[in-house]
Amino acid sequence: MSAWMDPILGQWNYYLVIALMMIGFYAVIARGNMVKKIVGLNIFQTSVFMLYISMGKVANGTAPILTGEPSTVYSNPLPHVLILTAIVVGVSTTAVGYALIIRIQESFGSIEDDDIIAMLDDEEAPAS
Amino acid sequence: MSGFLVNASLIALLALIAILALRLHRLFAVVMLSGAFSLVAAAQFVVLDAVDVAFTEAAVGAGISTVLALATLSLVPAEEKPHSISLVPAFLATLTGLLLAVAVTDLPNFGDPKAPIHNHVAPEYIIGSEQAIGVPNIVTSVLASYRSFDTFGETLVVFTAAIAVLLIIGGYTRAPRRAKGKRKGSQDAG
Amino acid sequence: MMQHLPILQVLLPLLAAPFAALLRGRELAWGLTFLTTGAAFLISIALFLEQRALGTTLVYELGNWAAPIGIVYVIDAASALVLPVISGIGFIATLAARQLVAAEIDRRDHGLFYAAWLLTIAGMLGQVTTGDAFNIFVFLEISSLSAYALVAMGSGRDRRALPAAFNYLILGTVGATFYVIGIGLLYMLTGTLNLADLAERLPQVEETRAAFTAMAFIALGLFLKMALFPLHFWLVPAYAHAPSAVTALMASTATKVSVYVLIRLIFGVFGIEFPGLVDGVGLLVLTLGIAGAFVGTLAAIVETDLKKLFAQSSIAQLGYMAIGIGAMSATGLAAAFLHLFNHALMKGALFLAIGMIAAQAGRATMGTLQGAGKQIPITMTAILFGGLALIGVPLTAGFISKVYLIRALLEQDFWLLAGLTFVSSALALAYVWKIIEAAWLRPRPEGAPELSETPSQYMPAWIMVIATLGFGIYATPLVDAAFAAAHVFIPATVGAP
Amino acid sequence: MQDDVVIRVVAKVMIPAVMLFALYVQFHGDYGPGGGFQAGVIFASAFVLNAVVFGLNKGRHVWPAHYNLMGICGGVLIYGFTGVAGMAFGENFLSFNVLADDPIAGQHLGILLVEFGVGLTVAAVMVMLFFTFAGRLSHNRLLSKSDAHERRLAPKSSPSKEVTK
Repeated sequence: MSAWMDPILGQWNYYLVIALMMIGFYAVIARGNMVKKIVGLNIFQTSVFMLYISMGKVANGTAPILTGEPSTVYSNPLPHVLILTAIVVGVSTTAVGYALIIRIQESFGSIEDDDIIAMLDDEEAPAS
Repeated sequence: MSGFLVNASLIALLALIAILALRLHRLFAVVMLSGAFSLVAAAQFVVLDAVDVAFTEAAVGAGISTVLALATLSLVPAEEKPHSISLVPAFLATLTGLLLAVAVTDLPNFGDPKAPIHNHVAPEYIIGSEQAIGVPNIVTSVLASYRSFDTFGETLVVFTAAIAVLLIIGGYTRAPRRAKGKRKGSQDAG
Repeated sequence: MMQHLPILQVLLPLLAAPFAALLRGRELAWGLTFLTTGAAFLISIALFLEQRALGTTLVYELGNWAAPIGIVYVIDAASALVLPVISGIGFIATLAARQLVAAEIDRRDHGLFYAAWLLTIAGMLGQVTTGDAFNIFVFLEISSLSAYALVAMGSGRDRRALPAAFNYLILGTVGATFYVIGIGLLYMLTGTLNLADLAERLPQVEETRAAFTAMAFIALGLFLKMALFPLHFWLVPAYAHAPSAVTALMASTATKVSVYVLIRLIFGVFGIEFPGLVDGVGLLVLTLGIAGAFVGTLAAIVETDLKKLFAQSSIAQLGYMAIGIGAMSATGLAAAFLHLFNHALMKGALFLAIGMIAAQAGRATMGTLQGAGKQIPITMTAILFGGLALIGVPLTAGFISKVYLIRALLEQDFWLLAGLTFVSSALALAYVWKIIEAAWLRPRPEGAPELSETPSQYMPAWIMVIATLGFGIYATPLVDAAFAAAHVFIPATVGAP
Repeated sequence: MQDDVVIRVVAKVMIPAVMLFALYVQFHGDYGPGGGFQAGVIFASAFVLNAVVFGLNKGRHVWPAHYNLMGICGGVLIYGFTGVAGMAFGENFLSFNVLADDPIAGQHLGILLVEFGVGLTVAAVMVMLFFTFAGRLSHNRLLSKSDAHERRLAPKSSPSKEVTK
């Protein structure tokens, strides 16, 4: 790998991850279907995980499991630990999100933002 | 070089999956693509030496999340209403991405062994894992000993999610089952 | 035992939660919650007194691993001031919850409900105490996930609680993810997650765009979590449709914790010297704060549902805290801490009193209140005092925080902002007057539900009212503590009181 | 699905193998990739597979719901009280060095215990999530007779139908 390519190659990894993040983030904040929002959240969060894991990589390194060889270069274990925690947090949020979607479908008969906002507006109107 | 090619093609595949998931209206396909996204992400994590993370991502993202999503899908409409691209969210997402892209130029290069994160705290974990903990898997020793409190928090997050799901879909507090008179009654009792 | 106090106040509610979940009977689950939150409150007061007496920072190393390697708990003047607010409100809200929860939640769910209740309180206490940036995220998620479930429990009377909880979940998670991105960038630049260590190593890289972006992401994520205008839209439905006890707990604590975390990261990690902080973020936060104060107050004036009215007023009050932060001075920060403390008390009092009305009448609107001044005079007087404190009438705690807020603005010659702060506070009189008019000047309409009050119903609200009045009349110790907290982040030489 | 002999036989062979693998992942986490969380998920997947192949009610029979809540709470408490044990020996919360005579042995014991706590909670939570979500399914379709899982696919024709199978 030639020296002048290093920065471009290295940074490309991050740029691609950022592009993924944008796709996921758009899916979350665009008004639409609730299941899709949760999927968007999943994509958004997984790309953030990728950002963390990318930063932990050391060139020519190996997985952080001690080999006994003193010369071994290990990748950084700390981002891995953080992301393990974050993945668990992510799936917990997903589970709660789906549970809420099921209840919303049962009570409103729809999981589209637009429909529900329209129904809520109707409910608010006579009250005030 | 080959590492870069593998990496870049995996991320390109991920981008393709993500865009497809965004574009399709059949929720079943969207959920399946989401599972595929996690699976490819897990492959990428292996390339980046994060074997523990890859293991978890595959089990959770492609496994549990997909199972829960499928259970949900059988209760909700199968198709989403078509939406045109909403401009404000697209603008916000682009802005966020640009902000990050600007930041990235200042960051240490990918894989650079001289980066601060590889030289400040992490070396102590690598040494300590052998000498103070005696566990070959450094991730395990950081996870369960050095940052054990984070993992305690993680367990509690899972516990919280369980409580939350039990309350939301396994609970008894429902509007239709409660008559108005009954509510009054329980008030008097309390 | 004393040295374990920092962890015990978080650990007790955390370990009580599984027991509460296993307890099906409501009296037992409530009793356990009551004892645990009470113990946490006592511990946090002990920590506050100990910290004030010693004047130093108490550090508790979890797992006996020292700072940058392990996770530490840190009790300094700032966290020592915020902890009793959260655990105290948690305790008094638990006291009130006995009746409110019995009225609104099915009895079979009480064990799980109180487990979630304990987790949300413990999560908030953990965020305040921890000295580790990533640990904040973990505890943020514990308190948020349980809060989503607690809000959704409002669906027992009002299905609108469900979409409110869902939107809260989506935006809360986006906020948390932004925070994680920001922390990731910081970690990449410095190689550490410990807040004190970060503050030490950040000056070497503070000129980089990455450091500024990290601050932007952390601030954005926390703006979303603290419901700063214009990222406040999730708050009103979530508070309005949640069960009354949950509204009382969250309105006085949840957003405050995010305000505290914002202060801790912006001032404690980046520091007042950080390039672009005073001119960029400071002005932005000031503008958003004053805009939020007006938007919230005006929206509250036209609102008729009482929970929504006071949720809108929370937006305005968070705006005042943001103004205190945006002033970027020790006095401003002290004002933010004072307002954080006082607003928790007054909103707690208001939502507990309103909750008692809502539990009886099904909902609390201006219509429900008509003529209520004669039927439930003691509860209504609590609401009246809470409202007066929101305006900032002298002899209430609200007055003290407004005085210091305006003083902070005048110190920096922000005359226009000081004037606007005064005007928006005075505008709050409009909605408080609407309540007075409905409750005391209108006759009770025919056929309106009978309202009653017993000491056990109005006592929790009155405890907070008395605290509001007490801190309004004798404010010196609180003001001293607030300045001590502010000086943790901005040294005393910059704008002493 | 329980009519399909191939699936039933394969499942019968797979389930113990999956459980064994979960135990391997749980206790081999010190040496290779894996640990409590991953093991918990894998262990739970064995129960999920059992419920999917042999029906929800039989699945419930294998692991009753009240065990679940005990498992969920028990894991958290094991983790918490392992930490408290450190306090009892005069050190800070989650300090494992003092759990045995030798600090390294103490660390090993502590890691083993907390990983077990994580694994227990995660396995119980995952099983609970599956049963709660799937239970909602049968509840909603008002199917209370023999096999909820098989019949839940019948009433409404939707694209998701093929796959849940």
